[in-house]
Amino acid sequence: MTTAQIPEQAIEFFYLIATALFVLSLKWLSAPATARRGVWAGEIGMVLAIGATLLHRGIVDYTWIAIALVVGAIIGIPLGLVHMTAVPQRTALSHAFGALCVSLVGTAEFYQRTPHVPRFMMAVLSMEVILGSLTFTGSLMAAGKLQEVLPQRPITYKGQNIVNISLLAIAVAVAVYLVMHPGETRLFPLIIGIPLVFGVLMIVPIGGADMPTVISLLNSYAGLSAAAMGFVLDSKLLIIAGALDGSSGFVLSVIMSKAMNRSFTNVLFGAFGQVQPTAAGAIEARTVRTATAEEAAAILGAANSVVVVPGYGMAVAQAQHKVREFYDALTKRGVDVKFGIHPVAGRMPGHMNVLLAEADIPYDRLLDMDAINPELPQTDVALVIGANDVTNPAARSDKSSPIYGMPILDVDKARTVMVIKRSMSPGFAGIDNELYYLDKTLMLFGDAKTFVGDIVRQLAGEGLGSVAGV
Amino acid sequence: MTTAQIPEQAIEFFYLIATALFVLSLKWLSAPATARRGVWAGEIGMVLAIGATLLHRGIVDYTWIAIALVVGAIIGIPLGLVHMTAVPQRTALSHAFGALCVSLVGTAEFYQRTPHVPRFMMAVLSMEVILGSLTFTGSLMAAGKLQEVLPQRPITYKGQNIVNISLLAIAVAVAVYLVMHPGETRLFPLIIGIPLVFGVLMIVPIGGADMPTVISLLNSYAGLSAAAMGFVLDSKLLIIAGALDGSSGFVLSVIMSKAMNRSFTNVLFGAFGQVQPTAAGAIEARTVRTATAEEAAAILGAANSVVVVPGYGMAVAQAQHKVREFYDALTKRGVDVKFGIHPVAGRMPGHMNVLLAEADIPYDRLLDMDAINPELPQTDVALVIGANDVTNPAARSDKSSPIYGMPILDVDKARTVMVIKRSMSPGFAGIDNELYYLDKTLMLFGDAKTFVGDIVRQLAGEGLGSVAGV
Amino acid sequence: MTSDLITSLYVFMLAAFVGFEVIRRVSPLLHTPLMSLTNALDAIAVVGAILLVGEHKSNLSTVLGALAVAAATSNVVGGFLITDRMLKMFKSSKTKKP
Amino acid sequence: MTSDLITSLYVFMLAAFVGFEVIRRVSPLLHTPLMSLTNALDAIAVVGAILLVGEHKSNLSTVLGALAVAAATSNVVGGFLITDRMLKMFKSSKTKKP
Ligand SMILES: NC(=O)c1ccc[n+]([C@@H]2O[C@H](COP(=O)([O-])OP(=O)(O)OC[C@H]3O[C@@H](n4cnc5c(N)ncnc54)[C@H](OP(=O)(O)O)[C@@H]3O)[C@@H](O)[C@H]2O)c1
Ligand SMILES: NC(=O)c1ccc[n+]([C@@H]2O[C@H](COP(=O)([O-])OP(=O)(O)OC[C@H]3O[C@@H](n4cnc5c(N)ncnc54)[C@H](OP(=O)(O)O)[C@@H]3O)[C@@H](O)[C@H]2O)c1
Repeated sequence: MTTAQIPEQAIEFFYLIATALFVLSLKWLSAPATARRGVWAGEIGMVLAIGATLLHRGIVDYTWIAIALVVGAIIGIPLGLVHMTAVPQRTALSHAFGALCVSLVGTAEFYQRTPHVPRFMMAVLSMEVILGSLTFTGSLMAAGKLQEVLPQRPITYKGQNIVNISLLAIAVAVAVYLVMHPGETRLFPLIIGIPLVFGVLMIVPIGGADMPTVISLLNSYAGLSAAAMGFVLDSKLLIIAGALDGSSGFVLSVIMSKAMNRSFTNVLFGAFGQVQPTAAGAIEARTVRTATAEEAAAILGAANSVVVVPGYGMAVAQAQHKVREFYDALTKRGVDVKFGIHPVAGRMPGHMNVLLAEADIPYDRLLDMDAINPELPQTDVALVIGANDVTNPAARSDKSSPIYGMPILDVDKARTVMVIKRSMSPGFAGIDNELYYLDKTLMLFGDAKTFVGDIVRQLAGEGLGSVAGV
Repeated sequence: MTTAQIPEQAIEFFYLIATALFVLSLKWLSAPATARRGVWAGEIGMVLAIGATLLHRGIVDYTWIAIALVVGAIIGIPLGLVHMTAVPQRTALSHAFGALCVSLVGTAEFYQRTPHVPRFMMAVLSMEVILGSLTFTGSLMAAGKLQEVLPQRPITYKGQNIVNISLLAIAVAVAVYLVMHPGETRLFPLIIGIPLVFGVLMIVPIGGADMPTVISLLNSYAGLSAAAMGFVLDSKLLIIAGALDGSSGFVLSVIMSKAMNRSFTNVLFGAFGQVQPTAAGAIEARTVRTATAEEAAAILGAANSVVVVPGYGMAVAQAQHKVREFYDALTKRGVDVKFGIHPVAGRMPGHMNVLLAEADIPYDRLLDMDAINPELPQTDVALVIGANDVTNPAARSDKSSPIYGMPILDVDKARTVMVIKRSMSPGFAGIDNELYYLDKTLMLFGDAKTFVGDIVRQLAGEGLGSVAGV
Repeated sequence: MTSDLITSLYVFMLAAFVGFEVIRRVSPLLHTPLMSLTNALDAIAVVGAILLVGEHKSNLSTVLGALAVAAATSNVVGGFLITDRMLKMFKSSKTKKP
Repeated sequence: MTSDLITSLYVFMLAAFVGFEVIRRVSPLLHTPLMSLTNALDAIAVVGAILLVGEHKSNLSTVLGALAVAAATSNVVGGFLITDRMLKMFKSSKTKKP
């Protein structure tokens, strides 16, 4: 019953079970039907692992552990209860915390072991601390930009990449030196400090719209640093959890960069968000057809099928609850409403789905790009809400366009296209959108939340008349 | 350059690379486009692993190694060059060889280490030897039945299962005793001998048509015994290869048993092939429509779409090359010919695909059950060649049927059905097939190879006239 | 040590492969919950931090460890909490009463 | 030994999981080549047998080992050979000249 009776093997065995549960957890998360079971498996695994650790016979004092656990829980609970719109910054913040933990442990391990640190161990330890530190500040910056306490605009200057890469190179050089001479304790702060600075500088030139990729990448770094910590502590559990997290972040960044048609090296070296907005003014003389909420509501109410394409603008305007009312109003009239979700829509991977799910829209109405594109040619109305680049036909046809080759939602194939945005100003890629000048396109100028609200009111108002008309 | 210079770590490192290649090998095998790359990865991994092993500094004499390698290669080459129809028995034979290797190594290890064998080690070693031995004789029996040097009929007697299970239980009991007293060398032969006998008895009651499941299961056992050997030798490479093989065999047996709607326990305990053929004589008075090769050829030549459903009978009759001529003749006339392959068709998992691929039929014409079933209602002619149970509509509708619930190919939904078989006698499940009595069904009585040949000749003969008619 | 290292590499390689295979197949619908979940699982680093605090080998290690425990714990608690909240929101139109 | 064992269990668990995930997705078209390939890979047991013969610790172990090497080698050679032969047969109607 007492701590001393628990043999080392039993603890190891609990860790093994926890690992199995973690793997199952991810596997179950892959489909909505089993996803919650996945969370439970993860929770049980976590409790087992922490419980087993607390039984470890090396532990001489529980006071500080208890205090730290309680403080952590007190911080964690509000972080688990944020609004869905705040999930991106919350995720960035949790990357920062994870990386902080890894860096701190790595630092403590170094000072405990120096000067007798075998080479490989020192190499892994340096990697742990470097990755952990840069992920810490990088994630804080990302969270700041997403929360809009920091400017969202990319801040660039000449030679920026050279400065950044040099900084990282210095940190790596110091690490190599430490591997050779692990007794040089006074150098160790450098492989914490430099990466901390690098983390900040890395995010400075990246615009707000690029944060989803950055978050995925930081996720991957956080995982790798945890895996490195696992190598240092010889903990298989930690290696596996870190590898799972690392590959998860990596896969997500690859998916994101494919969906934006950016090369993956471009993403890896943080050199993005550099696209210069071209002056679109010259073309603005061309005419577009516009419509009021009333006109739009009339067309939508008479349609058989409507595909809604939400984008970054819908998320910014927090229009998801109005969109839900819109969905209800049309569904009640017998209109078939579906949502076409582009992989990079929103402020983090999959964010648009979470926002719409929060607004109680059933997930089987949320179709990804590959599923919705074949349906668009048979669709009466495609309603674009605050999306721009991901609907730009130039990506398919115009080889000179910066977004050429990026997979898009083929809304231009629908019978009628409606676009809700505030102005003719371009989207993230800074280029004009041919879609807006098509004969079949109606521009609905206004804030996403307000305009959708107006349409809903119109649909409710003329509801009786129209039903009689059907 | 000399052996002594190669450090232990380098060898371990080669093993690590070999393991990675093995994993990639399986991954690449999963799609036809990358499958050959998978084989190459496996080959490179194998060469690396064997090469690294030969550099091991513990090796004092290479003579016997060289002789054994050469002998093995001499046996292996003809086994790699057998006809496609002989692949099932070749596979069974190679399971036997794999298991033999594992048992022999396990035996040698035991006699080297006794009496100082830690408990866990002894447990794993016993498992290795027991599984290896029973897989050895079991696989030889399976190969014999498939090669038809042994009777294909199940041989059953009362209490058979009890005898078999008791035998296995005795072997396990001896193993448990050995775990407690690893010095009792005179008991060791028992955990070789009893499983050898058990392997034979396990296969005796199983009919020829059930061999695919048995092969998959033996595959799984062979993999598990190799993994156990990996535990004994503390070789991660072997543990991983064994685990991959073990899970592969397991997955295949699950797929097979699902496709036959057998419970997996039924398969696991070897209690199958017990279905009593019911006397189908009473119903035989019902009339069926029959047709000659000439009549069949006329209908087939005039069809737009034909789905061929090959079964066990086509494999037995070795009709695949005739079927290929048939495919060519119809394709030349502009008929769309596809093949609907049931998962349990043939003599081992996937065997039908290999046979048809050997006959040069493009693999994109070979559709599995889920892909072909939605097409069958729009198909002009479904031509069943030597298949029976897998087309029996009773599986869908008749709750009292022993095959109720087994997923089938819905050939009865095609406009016309033709069935090539030699008689009205039932298939493996021993039950009558309602399909044969439908108005749209034509029975083509004869050997598969001969009858398909006749149809091809008819198609060639009347070819000119018909083309003119089109 | 070296054999430990090689074994750790085996484990890392297999786990990374599992990660790739599993994550590649996660429906895009669930990318956001996926990220919060892997985040929570990653916070298993708390285990290392707990030992650091508990073994109390130096004041530095105890202080750093305690901070690390608090940081990781907040991820564990917050991560599971929000993942579960998000997943609760995903309703299919079949299961949902209108 | 015990820590070895636990590590081995980690490796086995992960590898079995990889096996399940990968094999479940192999096209039924390729089930037969799959079985010959896993068979060939499984013959990596030859590595253990080679050491047994080469270390020559007793006559028994050398004889048993040599038999084991021969048996496994035949699987390696035969298994890769037939898998490759089978896969060569699989032609798509696009790549094939009629
Ligand atoms: N999300 C990601 O994962 C990610 C990551 C990196 C890069 N990107 C890039 O971001 C772009 C995403 O495409 P997207 O089509 O979703 O967005 P977008 O091209 O950036 O367009 C968003 C549009 O929303 C409109 N908008 C902004 N606030 C609005 C409001 N309150 N009400 C109504 N409309 C509003 C803007 O037009 P007005 O100003 O006229 O209103 C803008 O044209 C792509 O170029 C992609 O490569 C995305
Ligand atoms: N393959 C597997 O993986 C596997 C494993 C275990 C069990 N099974 C069982 O085996 C059955 C497989 O179904 P199946 O439809 O492929 O086969 P089946 O139901 O056994 O029928 C085969 C048919 O082929 C005919 N046939 C035999 N030799 C022939 C020849 N030379 N020429 C023409 N026809 C010939 C037989 O009829 P005649 O005698 O009238 O010619 C027989 O009805 C299922 O019940 C399944 O559960 C299969």
